Amino acid sequence: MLELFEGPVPVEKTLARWYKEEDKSNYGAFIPFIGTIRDEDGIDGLSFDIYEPILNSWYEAWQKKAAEVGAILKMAHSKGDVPLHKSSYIAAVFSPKRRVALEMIDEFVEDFKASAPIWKYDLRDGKRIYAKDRSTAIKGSGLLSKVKDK
Amino acid sequence: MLELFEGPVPVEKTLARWYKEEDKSNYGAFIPFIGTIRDEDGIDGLSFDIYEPILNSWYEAWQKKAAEVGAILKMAHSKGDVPLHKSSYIAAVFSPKRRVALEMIDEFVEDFKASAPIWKYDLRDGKRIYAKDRSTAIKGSGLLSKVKDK
Amino acid sequence: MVRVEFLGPIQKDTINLEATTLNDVAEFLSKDTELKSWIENCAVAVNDTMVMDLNTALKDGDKVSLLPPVCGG
Amino acid sequence: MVRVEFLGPIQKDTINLEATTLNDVAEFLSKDTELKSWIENCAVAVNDTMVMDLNTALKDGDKVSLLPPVCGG
Repeated sequence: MLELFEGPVPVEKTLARWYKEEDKSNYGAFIPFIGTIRDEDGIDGLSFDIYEPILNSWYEAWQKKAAEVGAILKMAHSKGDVPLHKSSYIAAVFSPKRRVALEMIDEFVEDFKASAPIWKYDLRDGKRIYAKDRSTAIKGSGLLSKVKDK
Repeated sequence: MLELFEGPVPVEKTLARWYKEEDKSNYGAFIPFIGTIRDEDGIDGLSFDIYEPILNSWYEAWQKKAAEVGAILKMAHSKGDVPLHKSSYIAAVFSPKRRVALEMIDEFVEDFKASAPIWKYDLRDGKRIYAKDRSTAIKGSGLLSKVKDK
Repeated sequence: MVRVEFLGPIQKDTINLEATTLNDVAEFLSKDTELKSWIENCAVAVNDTMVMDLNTALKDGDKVSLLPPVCGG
Repeated sequence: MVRVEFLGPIQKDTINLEATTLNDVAEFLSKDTELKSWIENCAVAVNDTMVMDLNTALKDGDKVSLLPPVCGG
């Protein structure tokens, strides 16, 4: 189940809860990736917009992919503002064996960065500034610019 | 600091403590790998012997390697018996950026499996049976069998 | 009528228009100079499913969403 | 005297012997048929540093450790 939080993700509680949820599931490997807001470039924090319908279908497609190799995924993400040194993101893999988990956490996090419909804003002087330079166009972008005149 | 526990590693507490220890260190990525004892092949649990002096030097060499890319490592491991569904191992990377963390957790865990002086035993019917078939000869093994007669 | 929604940082209200294919939507939006820089970098979803083809048919009540470059995490 | 320790699953007590190189230790241990299967798979440390050379010099009080195949985690 994909979990969204207004503001920071409560990391300790979420990790403890996920670990407990699967503590009889016979997974040998659990790898969470925790993303935390860095103090850099003079920002006061970050802020996020999420488009939930497409995020959910992206996530469900990944769960199916994980199930094919006997693994499961968990994910938590922030909506709205997250101050410096707080966390906005946890993605996790549980799998019977370590190789599957090590490879999947990498692919899952990278595809998340490239495909999940989440938009990031720098917080500066009370303003919310789209982090355009650090954003990635989703695969297939530019479709509407290929318009055919009739 | 490498942490050794008699019996299972307390996962929730250890993750929470590590997260808190680094919550002002400005690392953007934190990836722990948690290893849990699977119920398989009819075992009652696993047991571990550790040779601490060489484990410590192996770990210090890895900390240096991590420091070269601005990262740090944390590790916890069990000594003695660990029952089914309890955890025996956490290895973690903290780094400013995600790529370093994703690549290092994989290398660190794999080198740990191949090189760390830890011996695993199956627990069966109260007996401790060396897991020879799942063990890996450390690089350079067999040196003493190359004896030169004088 | 088809509804066109602009997601994330695109500060633009929803548009309603008549369209039978995605190409009709593209043609309509190409006249909006303010949108030009976005359109080149936007992915497109119809009823929350990503699409890759301008010939995608649209029917009354369909929702077209424009997704600008993303950066989660 | 040099001390030879057998780590992990090798059920064998520490041995003390006279040796000036690691090759001397290897020669001594090669006479122990019980150790044969271990020796082929063991890595070696001198004073807790891994070594790769049978010519490694040994001095009085040195510790030689035999490390059988490992499996942490």
